[in-house]
Amino acid sequence: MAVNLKTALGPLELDHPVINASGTFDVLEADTVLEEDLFARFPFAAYVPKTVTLAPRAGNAPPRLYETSAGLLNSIGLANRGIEAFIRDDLPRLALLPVPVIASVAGEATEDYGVCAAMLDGRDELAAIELNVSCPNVELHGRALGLDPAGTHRAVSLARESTSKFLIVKLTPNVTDIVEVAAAAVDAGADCVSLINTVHGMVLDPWSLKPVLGNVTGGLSGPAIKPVALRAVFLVSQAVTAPVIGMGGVTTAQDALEFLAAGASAVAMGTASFRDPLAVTGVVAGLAELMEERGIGSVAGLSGAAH
Amino acid sequence: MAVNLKTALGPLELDHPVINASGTFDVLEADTVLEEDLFARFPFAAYVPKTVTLAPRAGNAPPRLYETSAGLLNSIGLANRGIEAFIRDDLPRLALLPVPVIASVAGEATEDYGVCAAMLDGRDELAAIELNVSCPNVELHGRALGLDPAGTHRAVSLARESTSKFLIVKLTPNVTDIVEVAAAAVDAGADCVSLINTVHGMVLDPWSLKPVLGNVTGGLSGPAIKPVALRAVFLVSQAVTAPVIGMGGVTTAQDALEFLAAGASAVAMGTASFRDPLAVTGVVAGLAELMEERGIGSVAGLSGAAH
Amino acid sequence: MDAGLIPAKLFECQVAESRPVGAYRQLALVAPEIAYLAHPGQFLMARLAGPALDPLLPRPMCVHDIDSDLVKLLIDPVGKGTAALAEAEVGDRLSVLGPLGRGFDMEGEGPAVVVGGGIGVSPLLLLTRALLQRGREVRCVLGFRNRSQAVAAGLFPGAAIDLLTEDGSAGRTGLVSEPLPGCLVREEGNPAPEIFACGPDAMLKAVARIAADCGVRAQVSMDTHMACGIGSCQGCVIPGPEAYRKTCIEGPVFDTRDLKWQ
Amino acid sequence: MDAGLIPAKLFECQVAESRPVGAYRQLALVAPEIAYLAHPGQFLMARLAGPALDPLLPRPMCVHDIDSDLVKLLIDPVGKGTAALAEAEVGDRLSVLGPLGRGFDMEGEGPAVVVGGGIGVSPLLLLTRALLQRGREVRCVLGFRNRSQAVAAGLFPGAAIDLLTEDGSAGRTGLVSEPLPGCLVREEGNPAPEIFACGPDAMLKAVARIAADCGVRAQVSMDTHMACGIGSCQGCVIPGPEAYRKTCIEGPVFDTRDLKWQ
Ligand SMILES: Cc1cc2nc3c(=O)[nH]c(=O)nc-3n(C[C@H](O)[C@H](O)[C@H](O)COP(=O)(O)OP(=O)(O)OC[C@H]3O[C@@H](n4cnc5c(N)ncnc54)[C@H](O)[C@@H]3O)c2cc1C
Ligand SMILES: Cc1cc2nc3c(=O)[nH]c(=O)nc-3n(C[C@H](O)[C@H](O)[C@H](O)COP(=O)(O)OP(=O)(O)OC[C@H]3O[C@@H](n4cnc5c(N)ncnc54)[C@H](O)[C@@H]3O)c2cc1C
Ligand SMILES: Cc1cc2nc3c(=O)[nH]c(=O)nc-3n(C[C@H](O)[C@H](O)[C@H](O)COP(=O)(O)O)c2cc1C
Ligand SMILES: Cc1cc2nc3c(=O)[nH]c(=O)nc-3n(C[C@H](O)[C@H](O)[C@H](O)COP(=O)(O)O)c2cc1C
Ligand code: FES
Ligand code: FES
Repeated sequence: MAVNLKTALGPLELDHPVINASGTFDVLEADTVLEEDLFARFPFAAYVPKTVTLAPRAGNAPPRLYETSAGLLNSIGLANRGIEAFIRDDLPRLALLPVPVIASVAGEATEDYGVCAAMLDGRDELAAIELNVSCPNVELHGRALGLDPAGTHRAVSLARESTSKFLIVKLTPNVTDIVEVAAAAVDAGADCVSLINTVHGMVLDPWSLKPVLGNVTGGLSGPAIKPVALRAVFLVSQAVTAPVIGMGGVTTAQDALEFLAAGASAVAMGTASFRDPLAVTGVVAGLAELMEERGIGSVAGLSGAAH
Repeated sequence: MAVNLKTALGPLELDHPVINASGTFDVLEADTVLEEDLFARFPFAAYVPKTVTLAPRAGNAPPRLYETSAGLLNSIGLANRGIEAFIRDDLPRLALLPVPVIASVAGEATEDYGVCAAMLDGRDELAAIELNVSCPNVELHGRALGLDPAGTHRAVSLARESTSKFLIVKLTPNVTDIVEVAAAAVDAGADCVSLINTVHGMVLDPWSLKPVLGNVTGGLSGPAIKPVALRAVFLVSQAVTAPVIGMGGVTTAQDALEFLAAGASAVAMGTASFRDPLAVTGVVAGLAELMEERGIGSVAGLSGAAH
Repeated sequence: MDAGLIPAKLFECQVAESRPVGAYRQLALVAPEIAYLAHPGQFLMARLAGPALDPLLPRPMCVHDIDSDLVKLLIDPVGKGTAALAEAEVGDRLSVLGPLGRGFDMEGEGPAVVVGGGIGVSPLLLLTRALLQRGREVRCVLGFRNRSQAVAAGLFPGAAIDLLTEDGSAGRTGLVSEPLPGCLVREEGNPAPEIFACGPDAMLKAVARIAADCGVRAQVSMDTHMACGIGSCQGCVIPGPEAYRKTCIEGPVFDTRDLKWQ
Repeated sequence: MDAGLIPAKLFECQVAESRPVGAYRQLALVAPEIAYLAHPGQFLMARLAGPALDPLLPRPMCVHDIDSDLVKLLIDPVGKGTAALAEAEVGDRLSVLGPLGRGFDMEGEGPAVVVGGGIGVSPLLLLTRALLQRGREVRCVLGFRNRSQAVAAGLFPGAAIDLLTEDGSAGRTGLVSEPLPGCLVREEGNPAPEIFACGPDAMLKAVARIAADCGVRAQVSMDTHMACGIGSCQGCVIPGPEAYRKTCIEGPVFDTRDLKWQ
């Protein structure tokens, strides 16, 4: 049986269902450092750069990383050079990638979502815009908009009014009811939801017993959170009509298979790329094998099989 | 330096800071199965039986367990023989334990918290009552009361009116703001908060790709959730004046040390007892060594060291 | 049943031998106390000793065989826990809690029909030896997916063996449920035959039905996911006629009449 | 600096040797490409090959030494990642990404003062060899906590060595910052001495201050937690005079003037 790995997120056609998670693969750096010619053969089916904000952000004070049991805690703090530098310096280079590019934006103020979306709307280099609603919001004293349905609705509405691009909203799992937030995003005009962002956590230095991270708390990712992510994808994909991008701990082909079965139309790999920057290649090949073994001919035939 | 492991939760004096987490150690069964004489030498500093409800509950359909990366997903569903059988059959035997006994109760209806607390109030065998507010609530169509501050406040108020026993409220992490829920519990009269209960999650069968658990979703425990628990303990212990019992992934003496440093006055071990039913013994001994190495003479001197 | 009254203990024991048995792996552990105490059908909770947290929990493993001080396990590496155990090397240490659970009741008199499916043959080897030692007539009906699993049938000594595989690559083609009724014919004046079975759920369900149809007693060893093995977690339950039953302390061996079969 | 322009690759390589060096462990990996390409001060991201998820991520490890096809690591087992690497046995396979980062600039002319603290001596062995090969005068000032760590000083060949321990159990008692200023006196008509250092943060801070005070150049190799090693995660940053700098691709070796020292 020939397995067809092609999948679609609305108008975005992807050669296979595995993309990268924002903030975990910097193609411009990786192409310099790694031997592979990533612009000739890009292993992910779409490219999502690190989240950008209106103004540049230095990010949180180091240390920013700590490994936990089967997980990684980080507090990068959305370090980025700002949307103007992104448009000016990065976009022209990213346009050379052989896959769709999905910009990720976040707002420190609610209206930033509208402003950023407007700035990206005319850019042909971009196939879609992902809204990261987990940015500390200044009006909310650092609380993220994405932590409640109303805040999410506001941010998404502003972006929706400012762009006709395919609009993805990336959900945080740190809420009582992620389905409610997903519904608000779709209600406000999101074309697609991606989930999950990292789970709130903290680590102490084993010796000094003080918080390790400069920012005290951080976000947990990796295999440790896979069950949390899988549940969220399973519930959200049944509750909203928009396609879902599933992520959170995807490390093996079996993981990708399960996220698709849980209801995702595509999956993203984050932390696993730190284990091996080209792990995606093995995941895509392995996914085809697992689908073949199970007699599943297409991603559409797999997506939601667990429901 | 002699290390003093004694700690107190209000009027409850504990020989050391490690107790068991509800639902993870059944002393009546374990005493029959294991060679150890648990009634002569009980390794935990207090004993918390499995949560009981007003009416008996059969619990969820099997399968009820699945191991994840450094975690365990369960959906036992508060299987128990009901509070009457607990009072009649179990309490007289538990009274023979050489440590304080803390009953754990949950309500399927809000008023059950008051009714159960009243039933236990006069029982001298009990040193304290723990309210598990993560029980599926019938009035809320299966949603747990503990998922919002108001529901928690109602349940705790009813229990508080019905008992003068030391009242512990066990918090769920599946909320947007656990500090807010903790504050509501204390405001309603809780003497102590314990946290965290399990984190919502799901697993699929690797082959059939259907949910493994009979109940579809379940609760994640073990080392995977330790960073989530540590953050919650760190934040809650700084926000409320009531003492905190910390739990979630405590497996080693180092873990216990960290939860105490994060602000707990005692810690509970759950999943780790499944790895080894007497792991607690090593944790207590190891904790004394780690405190000695760091020149920390008492639990009071350690508690909150991370703040 | 006469097993399950022996107190369980936590041991660290060393792997003395490791050898492939077709698709399975047989480990021999130096564990004199368990070798001395364990009853056929009882199990251990076993994991690699040490602080590694993935796999996190021990896995239930039947006592497969006993050879003086050695306790043998037979392992089918189906997932990460069993794979980790199967990869243990000679000299490695296992953390083992046991013996646990209620084993097979061997007090009956009739001819024993021992039915195994796949890795379910694991506890049946020790059982068969014990039944033969008691002078009981034993007939084994052993089914496997394929030839590579069926190698395990070669472990069974001195008993009459019906070997079946699903793909026909060894023995007869088919499932154990097919020849089973034919083995249950009661001979005039003799006590009724009795079934002892372990294998996949679907097989045990068929065994329960056949036993009921033929009016013979059947004891089956049930496989469920377990966290604690000692009655603490309530994770291992299976439906009984009235209430759920804990496989770890009320089983793993049950009389089929004490369970509910949909 | 002349390093960091060589493309990095992912390799699986076998452990050819493992031996204790006092408190540390030295592993030799069969990795011809890295042996051929790596520059002193560059590093690898290394973990045990295979699917185990705890430890989850590779750990940054300096190229400690090169011996024809063998690349050597020197490991201080301070946590679970380094412990897992230190326990690798001959024949085990490591997954290794490298060579990574910018190494030491060895183009200077003056006498080299090589300053190491604890496991920070790891990259300094290859560096010392390379400096000697270039005909530069090398003096090593190596500090350790105790005698057992100080065994690593014995690895350094052919250079003058000042050995110090904090507890006085080997060499002189004290910290490397004490003798350092005395090594920086510029001889008439000769180029100024230059510092090459690797060690704990507090030591590097002292080195930066002393270098500034004495007006000599110092290159330091910085230790931060890393997730990716290739510039993707932004997790490894340290403060520069204006902005954060990524240790993995802008370092790990920095000129002390390019960093901010509080
Ligand atoms: C009392 C008792 C005694 C036991 N004795 C033995 C014994 O002696 N020997 C032995 O090997 N096992 C024995 N088992 C079973 C063994 O404990 C389980 O196989 C083990 O717990 C599974 O853990 P794991 O981590 O390997 O698999 P997990 O990773 O937990 O799960 C793997 C799961 O995936 C599914 N699966 C995996 N591969 C396949 C496949 N190819 N096709 C379909 N589904 C698949 C199965 O549902 C399996 O449970 C016993 C169980 C019990 C309860
Ligand atoms: C470029 C670079 C090159 C490196 N080269 C080497 C090398 O060649 N050899 C080498 O051994 N290491 C090297 N390191 C350091 C090594 O990568 C870290 O030690 C390692 O990542 C820690 O991971 P872990 O899992 O062992 O410890 P973790 O479990 O992640 O953390 C342990 C942490 O606990 C603290 N800690 C542990 N033990 C103690 C203690 N006794 N006292 C005080 N604090 C303690 C430390 O903060 C340590 O980071 C290098 C680092 C970098 C950035
Ligand atoms: C180091 C790091 C940086 C991240 N940066 C971003 C980011 O800039 N924007 C974003 O939307 N998500 C960011 N994430 C979250 C990931 O995109 C992803 O949602 C999360 O890590 C879960 O997936 P994983 O378990 O595969 O890593 C980051 C995660 C990590 C670990
Ligand atoms: C199998 C199982 C059963 C549990 N049953 C209960 C229960 O009855 N009542 C309760 O309050 N918590 C229950 N819990 C939650 C634990 O008490 C504890 O809060 C949680 O498991 C986190 O701790 P751990 O990571 O140490 O296991 C249960 C957890 C497990 C794994
Ligand atoms: S395995 Fe825990 S009760 Fe049976
Ligand atoms: S380690 Fe990831 S950017 Fe440096």
